Amino acid sequence: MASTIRLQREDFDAAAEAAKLTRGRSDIGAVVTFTGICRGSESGDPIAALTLEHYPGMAEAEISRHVEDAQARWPLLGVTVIHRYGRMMPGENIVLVVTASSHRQAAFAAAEFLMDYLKTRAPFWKQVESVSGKTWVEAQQADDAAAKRWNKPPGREAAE
Amino acid sequence: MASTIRLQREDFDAAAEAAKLTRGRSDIGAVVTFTGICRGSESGDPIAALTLEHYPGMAEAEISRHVEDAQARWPLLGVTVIHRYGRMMPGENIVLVVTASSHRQAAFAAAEFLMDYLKTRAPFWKQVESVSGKTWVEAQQADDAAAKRWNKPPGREAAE
Amino acid sequence: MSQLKLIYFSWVRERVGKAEEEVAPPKDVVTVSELMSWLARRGEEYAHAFENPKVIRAAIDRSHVRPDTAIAGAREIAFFPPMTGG
Amino acid sequence: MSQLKLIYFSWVRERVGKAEEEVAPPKDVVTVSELMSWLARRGEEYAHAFENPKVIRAAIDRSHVRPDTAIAGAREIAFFPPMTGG
Repeated sequence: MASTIRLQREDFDAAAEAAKLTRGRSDIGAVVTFTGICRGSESGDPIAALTLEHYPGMAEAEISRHVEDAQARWPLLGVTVIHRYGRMMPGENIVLVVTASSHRQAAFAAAEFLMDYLKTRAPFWKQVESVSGKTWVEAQQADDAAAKRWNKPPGREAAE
Repeated sequence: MASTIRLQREDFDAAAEAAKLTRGRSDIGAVVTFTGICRGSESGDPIAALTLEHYPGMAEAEISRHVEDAQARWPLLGVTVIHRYGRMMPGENIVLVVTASSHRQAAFAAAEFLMDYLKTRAPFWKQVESVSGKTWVEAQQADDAAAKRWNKPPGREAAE
Repeated sequence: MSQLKLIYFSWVRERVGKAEEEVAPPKDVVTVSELMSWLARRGEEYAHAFENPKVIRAAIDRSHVRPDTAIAGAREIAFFPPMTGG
Repeated sequence: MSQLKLIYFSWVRERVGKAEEEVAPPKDVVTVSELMSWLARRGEEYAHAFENPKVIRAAIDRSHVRPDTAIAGAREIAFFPPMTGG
């Protein structure tokens, strides 16, 4: 399976990445892209910028493990994960997940699975800058709950 | 909420449609795009082309109703649905759903909901051309099952 | 009953042999289901199209309806197989 | 025990005041949890960083580990708050 994992400071081109996965093949019937974008406010307070710190080496390894896990769970034909680090402004892209499969359920499920894990297991930390200074974003219980649903015996795959 | 529904013969540009939803705003944190593509085989048999017939007037109305339903269920900031009709070749785009929200769960759930309904309720019919002639694609029980899960009381929204 | 526009799609259209037509069913044809039975008696092509009415879906004035829905007041009724879009 | 590389991220790094360092904990420091207790006794900045060890996550050689994991054989141990990527 074609898989691409990149950590980078620069912005990415979601469309170009999705096109790379499908170019020249006719077995792919479904492509899901998720783009995470820096919002202009966090918990209601306006923010000026976001800085993403990461653990080089571990971040790539952790994402690779989850991409392999996704491949084992669903019949995927391609996966791309790009996560930016460094400082970014509201409206800028943060993260991209692209999944390709013959059928839509696998593509949707794998993209959600990868995002839930990126939120809770990939070694990245967000710091927001606002008028009141710099603050580390706290982990959300809702994200942990979202990630935990993948530990349960498969249920949604039954519809495939 | 910004919503766009289009039925057209021509191909679409998924990236341009996603960009239209997010341009100039900083409240969107998550964009999900689903692209359905014409595969080169159907149930294992190679196909030469796919023709999509639709019910003009009803197709737009039916998709609009489901977009409104999605808006009522999830806090969406933008939705685009484009469905092609006519004859298309393997590798060509068939359908696009783009959903934008502050948070990823709403964007993912709404995109899946809309695709499940497009598969089972929107008045489109696929005919495949292969060496053995033209055949109408039969509806899949799995698609009905996927659509039915949205009739149940909300469960996945709990994680938001 | 007044004139009613019928529209057919996919293999229902192919079997009936036309995409649409105007009909004037008798008054005792009250529901969608009864309309299908009445149509099936109009000739071989209709009998073939409506031979298994359970698999045929219907829409009245561009909204999905169930077979027991009354057709009174309808301007346009469409018949088609289960949808396969997306 | 031989030299061990420690790496800190996010507010753990800010509180400790450095991104990484080499340490040589005594032999009776067996688990990740014991290593945190030992570090907390190294000074005010460490005490502050590790004041609530339950919220601190650890990785040994770039894999997540639980607090009761043995540190024997580790080359690199990282400490950080719950992750907030994606």
